[in-house]
Amino acid sequence: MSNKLIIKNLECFREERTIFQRLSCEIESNQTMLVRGKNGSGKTSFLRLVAGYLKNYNGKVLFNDNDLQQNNEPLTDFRFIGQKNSLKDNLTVRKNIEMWQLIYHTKKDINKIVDLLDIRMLLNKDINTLSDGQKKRVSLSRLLISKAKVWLLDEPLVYLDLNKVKLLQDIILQHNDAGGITLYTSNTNIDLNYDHLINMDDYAIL
Amino acid sequence: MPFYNLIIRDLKLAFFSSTNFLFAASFLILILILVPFVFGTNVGSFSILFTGFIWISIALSILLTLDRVFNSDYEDGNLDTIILTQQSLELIVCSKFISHWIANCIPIIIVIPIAGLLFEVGIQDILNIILNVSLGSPGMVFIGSAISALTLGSKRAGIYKTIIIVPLYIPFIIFGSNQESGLVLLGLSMTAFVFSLFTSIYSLRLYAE
Amino acid sequence: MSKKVKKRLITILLSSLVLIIATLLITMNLKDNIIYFYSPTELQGASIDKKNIIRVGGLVKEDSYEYNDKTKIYSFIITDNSNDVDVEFVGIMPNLFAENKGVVVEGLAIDKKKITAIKVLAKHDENYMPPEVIDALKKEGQWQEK
Amino acid sequence: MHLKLPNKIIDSLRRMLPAFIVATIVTFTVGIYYAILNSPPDYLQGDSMRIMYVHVPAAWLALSSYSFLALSCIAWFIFRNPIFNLFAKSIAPIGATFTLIALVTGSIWGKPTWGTWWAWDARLTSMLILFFLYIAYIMTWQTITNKDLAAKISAALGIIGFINIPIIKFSVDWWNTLHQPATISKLSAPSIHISMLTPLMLMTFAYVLFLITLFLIRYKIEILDQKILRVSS
Repeated sequence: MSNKLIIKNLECFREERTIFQRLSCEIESNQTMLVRGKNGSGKTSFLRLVAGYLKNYNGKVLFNDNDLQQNNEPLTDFRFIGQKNSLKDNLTVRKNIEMWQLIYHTKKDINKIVDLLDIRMLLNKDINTLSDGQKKRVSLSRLLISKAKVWLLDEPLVYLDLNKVKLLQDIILQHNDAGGITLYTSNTNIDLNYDHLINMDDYAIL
Repeated sequence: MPFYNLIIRDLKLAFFSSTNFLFAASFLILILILVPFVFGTNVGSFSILFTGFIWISIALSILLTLDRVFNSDYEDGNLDTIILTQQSLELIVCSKFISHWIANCIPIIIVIPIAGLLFEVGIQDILNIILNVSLGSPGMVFIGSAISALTLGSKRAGIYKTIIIVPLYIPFIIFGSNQESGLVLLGLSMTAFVFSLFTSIYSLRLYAE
Repeated sequence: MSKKVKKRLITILLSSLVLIIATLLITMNLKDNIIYFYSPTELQGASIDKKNIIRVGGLVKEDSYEYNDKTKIYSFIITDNSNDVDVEFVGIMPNLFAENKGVVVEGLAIDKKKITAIKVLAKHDENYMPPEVIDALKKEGQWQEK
Repeated sequence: MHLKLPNKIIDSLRRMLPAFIVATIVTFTVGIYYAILNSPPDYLQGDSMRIMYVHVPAAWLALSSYSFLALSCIAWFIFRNPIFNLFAKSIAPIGATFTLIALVTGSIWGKPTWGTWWAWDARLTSMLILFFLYIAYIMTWQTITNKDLAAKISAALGIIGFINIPIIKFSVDWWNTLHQPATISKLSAPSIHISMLTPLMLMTFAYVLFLITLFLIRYKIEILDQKILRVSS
């Protein structure tokens, strides 16, 4: 299984303002792309555009030769993990994962996932008793609940300490080995391995 | 089917939350328990008031839990997740409508016959009220959900919602208290459905940006 | 592209169909809910629920206004010149209540010819005249009491 | 698309703002003198009918303001020029105030005349709805965070609410209402005497001047608001 994401001459608008322009890049199976940039340079906007949330843009986003603006079917194979953690505060971790299973329409066994992200002992705790780093890991478990081709991670490293970053690195490698593509934004000094680098400052209009 | 899964998810969330099914039903019961203390026990026209109280408790139970339809999912980011897994916003919006109606109106409809018998309302009248409520309350849910979709992310949405929604509920309540206007209520609900569907889809699309 | 257009077309057709059916349902079954009060003639044709409060409006018939000192009951007749309705009322009459003037009463119908009023409202007409002018008009015979 | 005409009119009007303020004060003084001191009482209602001099012009202008608001909204949908939104945004609070004046004075007049402060008849209810429409319009701009969505929703609201205007106007003719039919529109019958018509017309004139003055001030504020927004974003 091989996938290919091509981005051609992208120009993005929000509320009649241009965020960035002239952005082109290509990324294939088994590759990771790091999106760098200052605050407000449009990193998040770029990821959200690829995920299909932002529809107000010029240029093309092609996934396996499908124009995503014309045909949004392939988008169901995308996973977007934003900065909001998608957790219900009053529920336990286990219940939260069950809710996601309903959204993603799978009944996959969660035991493996829990071990991969090292959250087994948190399963029966309420979300509002967790630390930010723990919440982040629980939030990332959405990646493993169901299979996807493209992962779009917005600031996944925030709140994670070094050995947890390694966990995430392994998970991403596994995903890429299976033919997946990963795009992530980061503003920290620690980085995961990457094959492509985009610096949003080169395209942003401030 | 992903569509049913979304409904089940919303119902589970409703059940786990503090304002769950019991909340809606207890609302009506609470109002009805307080009535005799307010008006005295010798009021002969209880059956007239009864219909009114049911509509008021339906309106309140929908209004007070509106945040659960789109807002809470929008705030914590789940709305993004849901939008990406479903191809059409129509299905998402419809599933929200249905689950909110089940969570807030069905409990009241179930309580109506019991409460009605306690207040010595005739069985024919009770059946009429149930019919009217079943036809009218979906429309109220649609309108409430659509307006809350419009105001996603706004901190001042509370008063705005009430001031827009309550006038829109007036036709439902007027026709609801009239016993033979079930079909008018059905018509109102259908109109509300079309407009609410488009408003919700449009604003979800914009707020997803 | 054509797939999108097709989808849009179906949505528009379906929603207009639903709207048409809804409008039909509403207009066919709409009863007179917007009417604030019935005239005596309309009351004869209306179906009245004896438990529900209704309103009847018209002119106070000439020489029909009476007050019973013992029972403290006001009684008068509302007319629209073709049908009459008897009204009985206990309470405070509005200042502008007078024979040959408009009135709206709110109360329970005993039958289609008789109402026990809970509230009496004077209905004002659209004429504004200084008193002297009214006197002059009356002298000339141009002023017609309705 | 550049719309020169509305801009031109507004600009020349804005230069005349001080004149409008003076004219408003003068006409109001004369109008109130006639309304309170130099006009006869009604043969039936006595002095309470003087409330009409405040009530009727307020109600008229509440309706015309809304029509202006709705027309601006329609114009916005056609031309997509933000100036029409500024028009509508400027007139909305003024219209709401006039509606409130009409409702309150009507209520004060209703108590001695009808014997009740309020009745849910078609005229009064539709007027209350008008008030809510104004409030809803204002709040839409304040509440909806996405400005693009706010513009569309408020314009749609303004246009849909336009249906209410003929309903208010003709409610007294279409249905049985407690409120009396219009006094002025009937040209044939002697509905109002000339000695009462003069102060009414004076007051209406004063109200119109007042409306224009307020509108110009509000419009200025809206423009400044826009500039601040543009600078801060």
